[in-house]
Amino acid sequence: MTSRSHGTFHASGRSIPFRLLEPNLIEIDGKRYRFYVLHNRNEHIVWLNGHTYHLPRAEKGALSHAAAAPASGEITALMPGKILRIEVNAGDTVVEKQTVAIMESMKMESALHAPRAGRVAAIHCQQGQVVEMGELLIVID
Amino acid sequence: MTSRSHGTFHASGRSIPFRLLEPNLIEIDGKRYRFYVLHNRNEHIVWLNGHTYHLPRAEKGALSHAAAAPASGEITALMPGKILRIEVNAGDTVVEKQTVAIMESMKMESALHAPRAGRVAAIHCQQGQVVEMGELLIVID
Amino acid sequence: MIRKVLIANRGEIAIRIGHTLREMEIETVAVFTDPDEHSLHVPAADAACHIESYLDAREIVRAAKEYGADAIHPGYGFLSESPSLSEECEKAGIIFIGPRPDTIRSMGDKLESKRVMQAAGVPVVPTWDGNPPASAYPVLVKAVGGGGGKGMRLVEKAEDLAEAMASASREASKAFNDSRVFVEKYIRRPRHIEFQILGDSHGNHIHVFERECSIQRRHQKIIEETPSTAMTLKLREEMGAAAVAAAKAVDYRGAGTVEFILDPIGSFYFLEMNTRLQVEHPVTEMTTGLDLVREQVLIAEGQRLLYRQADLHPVGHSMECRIYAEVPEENFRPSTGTIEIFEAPAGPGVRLDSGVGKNSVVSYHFDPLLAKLIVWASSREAAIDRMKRALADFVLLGVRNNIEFLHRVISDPEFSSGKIDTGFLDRHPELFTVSTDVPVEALLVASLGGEKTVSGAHIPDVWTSGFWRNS
Amino acid sequence: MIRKVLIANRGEIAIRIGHTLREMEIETVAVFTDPDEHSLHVPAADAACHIESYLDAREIVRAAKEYGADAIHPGYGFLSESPSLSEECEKAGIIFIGPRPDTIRSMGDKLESKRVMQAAGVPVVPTWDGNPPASAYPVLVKAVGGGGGKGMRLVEKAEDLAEAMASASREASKAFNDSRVFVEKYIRRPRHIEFQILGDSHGNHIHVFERECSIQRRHQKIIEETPSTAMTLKLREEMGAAAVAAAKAVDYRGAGTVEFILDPIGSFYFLEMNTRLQVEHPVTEMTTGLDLVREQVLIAEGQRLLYRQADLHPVGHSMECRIYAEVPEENFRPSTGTIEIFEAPAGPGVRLDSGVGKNSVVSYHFDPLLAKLIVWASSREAAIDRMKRALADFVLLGVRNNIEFLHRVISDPEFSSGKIDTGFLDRHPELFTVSTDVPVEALLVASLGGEKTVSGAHIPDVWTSGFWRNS
Repeated sequence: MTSRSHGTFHASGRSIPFRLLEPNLIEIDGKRYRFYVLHNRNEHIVWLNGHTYHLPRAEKGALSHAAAAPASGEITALMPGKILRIEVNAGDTVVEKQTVAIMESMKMESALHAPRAGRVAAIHCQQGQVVEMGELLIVID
Repeated sequence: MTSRSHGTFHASGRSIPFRLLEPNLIEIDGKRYRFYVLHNRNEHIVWLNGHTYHLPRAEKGALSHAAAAPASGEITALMPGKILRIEVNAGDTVVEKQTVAIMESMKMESALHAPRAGRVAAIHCQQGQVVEMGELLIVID
Repeated sequence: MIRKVLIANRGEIAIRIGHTLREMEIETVAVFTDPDEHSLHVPAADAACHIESYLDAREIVRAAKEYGADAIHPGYGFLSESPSLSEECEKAGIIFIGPRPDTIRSMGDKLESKRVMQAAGVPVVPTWDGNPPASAYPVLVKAVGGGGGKGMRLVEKAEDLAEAMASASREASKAFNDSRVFVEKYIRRPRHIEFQILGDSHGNHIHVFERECSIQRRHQKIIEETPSTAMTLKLREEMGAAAVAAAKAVDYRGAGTVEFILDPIGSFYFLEMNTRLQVEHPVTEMTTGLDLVREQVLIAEGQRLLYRQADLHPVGHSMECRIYAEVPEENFRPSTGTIEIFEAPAGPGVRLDSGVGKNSVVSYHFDPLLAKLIVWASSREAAIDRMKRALADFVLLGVRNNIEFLHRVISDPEFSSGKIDTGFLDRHPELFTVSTDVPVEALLVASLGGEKTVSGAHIPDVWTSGFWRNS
Repeated sequence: MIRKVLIANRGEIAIRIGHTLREMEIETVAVFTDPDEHSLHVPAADAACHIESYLDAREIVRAAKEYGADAIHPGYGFLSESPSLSEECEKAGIIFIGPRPDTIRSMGDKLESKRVMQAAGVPVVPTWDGNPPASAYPVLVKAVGGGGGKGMRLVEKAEDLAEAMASASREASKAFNDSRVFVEKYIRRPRHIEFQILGDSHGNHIHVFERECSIQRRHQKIIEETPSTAMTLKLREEMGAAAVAAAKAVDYRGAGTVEFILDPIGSFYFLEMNTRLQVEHPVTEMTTGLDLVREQVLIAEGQRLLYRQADLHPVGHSMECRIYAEVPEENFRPSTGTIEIFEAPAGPGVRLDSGVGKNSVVSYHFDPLLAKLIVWASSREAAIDRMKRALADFVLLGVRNNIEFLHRVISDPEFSSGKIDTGFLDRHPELFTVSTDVPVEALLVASLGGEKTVSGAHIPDVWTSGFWRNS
């Protein structure tokens, strides 16, 4: 048993002893957890006893920002997919909630709405284009 | 489809075209096979559409030799396990099929017999010892 | 006798169909488009043919001819409910494992199908071509050409009808190659109950009991079970008789499903007939012991059903959870990526029909259904316990998914009580809210950095700063 | 109510017991010895305790105390049939999930158990302490202290008896800590048929139908199924009644098994009673829907059986293949090593109870049972088809095993016909002979060298020399 790795974790003033029992089994403060970890570009993904936690890396997290502040006038792709149709042109005036584009992802259509009234300042995508989640598509001034 | 790897295999005067479709899927002469390969020290192990083939490497294969020619006077371990008891001493005379030692493996006892009559020339193991398959245990002159 | 079958589908259902065909010693031919080149249904078959589209009936029949297949199994979705594949098969002398083209055509037209059922004495939901009376609201806009939540919109007010119909029409056109939509009375707090039916080509029709499919998101089922907690012996007899009457009305051949709406006072209405294998067919298999794909093949070979209604006795309780690549907490947005960790649950009474595994790439091209987790147990309570355990054991990382959400749903006391209807999820917004607190144990584990050997000294400073406590 | 259970076992059975306990929301504690430090049953539990030996009842009860377990499940093998664990549990105030110590003791003594059964009117096999009359040969030497083929020898001639008894005695001593052996009449072409029984602590006893276990190697079962092809309704009623009489004779509490020998003319004899969960219990679970581990726990909690004999109706056919780390073609020699490739079969009606996975180390310390592959289907024929498919899908490389051998056995026409008895394998030496021809496709695949990109030029000369064709 002595061959197993162990250490102490320091966070928020607490010191928590742990032992790594197996590559996917850890004992923390006397309790055992099955765990898996993925380290992606934007986040650490931790699976721990049936729960998954997404821990954004450092300060970037532009995506969560975009999702959290849709009223900013920037319309971003809420999912990866294809731009089916753009329903506005640069310079158009739009009202709040007006449909500005239609996206398709995994065989489901969804409409993108203007987060607020304003003028279409820029269109960063075109019909038929495949976009990633969080990609900036249209800006409303 | 063009990205898939392909080649020609030459054996016994035949030239056989093949395409590697996936890491574990191959098309040989127009027919598809699911396959897995292990390259061990002594042999290549090939699993092909539900059948496993053991291909000994080069000329060594001491193990298969030992198994194939038990009448040679060399008694080797037919399985990995523990020597429970040695029932002869060096210099003893033994008759054919006489029990010379008892081994245990996976909770099953099995007796090792003299392959032929003769004199115990050497004992290469001792009681309680854990032995590997094919290990030379006792030699009958 | 059928000797070789082309499976005109992908994902979990293509693999599941292959399991049965191989057990029947029938050879299988897979088809795949470019994005599916490395998908698991391809190596699972004895042969595979690259195609341009899963929706081109002629191309698929050509592939069947080329590979010497004597039959085609359409699976669900794609061409399964298009009469074109059935027709092209007839022309080419290939057996279509499904109903005759005219059955598919009349049942695929959701308006025509209701006329047929009404004539056969099966109760149907009030329906309009486009302009329901004001008193009829709320109404549902639905696609004439298909189901599965595609091309469907709930409309509360008359002024929203036009946009809903236009949007549904576009979606329907894409999904079913048929842009027609219609309007149907929306029944409040309905249950969605369907009956599995089987018919052979000798005029025998039976039902194989009900499936409760009320737990839906965006009009798409996510949890199905049998038996339904709404069912009494009398109601099952009445609805079963209606399902068989529906099957007889079109002299149904093959495996199909009659969908009903059941309202809170026990009235039921024919909704539509699905002329194919259903996604949720496994729960019926688990409780009746029938292998529905085997039944489909035997019927397609012209064999008679080997049992009568009275011979079928369902046993125990079965439940299915659909594992989707989607984020329920973010309005069910689809998710894509590569599955980097895939640890499947196992054990007694657990069945996983999966289309993916470790290293599978989930792209935006297809439906987000990754796998179906099905359990069987002697009672509903035990089935829920088993499903909870299996979901908790299921690790799927690399693509966001609904596993934890499903666990929360089946752990809900109202769900356990069995008092469910299609509005269940809307009534439980708390199921969509997850605490953003990250426990210190998760931070610790993240800090291990995937190294097998760690010590306190290896932990970077950031992990001691408490930074993550604020995220 | 039981809240935390220590599972005093390892491998597939420890994991399988854990599945049910977790579904019952009961915490689990694993135990492990040094060679099992990295075995899969350890991380599968909520907690784990290192022990010196699986055979030390006191140490195991101490571990249960230390970890706050209120019950111990013994699994099969190890201490499951030793009265010591049951006794130590009683002393320590811990619930033993199994029968009372006196039941274990009297049934564990194979001579005493026959006396008890004879007194209860159950037919038994003729038995001697050591010196059977010459006319009785052939005879079987068996261990008083246990079963499973350990300490068992077939003796054809009187002069071989002494050595056989000595060797059996040594093996028995090691396996059961009891060196006593006895001699029993050997019945020619017998079937081995056993009945699952359940008894609660309120005097209720039922049987849960038969299991056919005639396919054996070295007196150890390798394929089990239910129902038995030997069974008629009348015979099932008679043998079932005898099994229940056996259970009542000892007021049996828990899940147990009454083993019978059935001779070719339909006479049956009590052989022994196994006072524990049986390796092959899953086939009973698959056809009756009972979870036998759950039943064990409920009975141990003092609950009454929730059903009567007449409530149980088995459905369909179930078959189990034991996956052993052994080489059937080389006299079943055990094999060890590291499992480098492990691809489990899946699909409808397939259950895999496994104690190993990728990277598991199989050492010589333990029984060579790696996993159990269980299938269910509506008929025996369909179950065999399904098992063939599942075995063909099962890839386990790195440790030699019997998967292909099992496939050959169930593909044998005599096996399919159901005319089996315990001499089946001895009558079919051809099942042990494999062609040494290596097909050119295997040579080709071996030459790929694990590289993902290959071309003709990469193949070393040896592969073109035809060398391997001679091997």
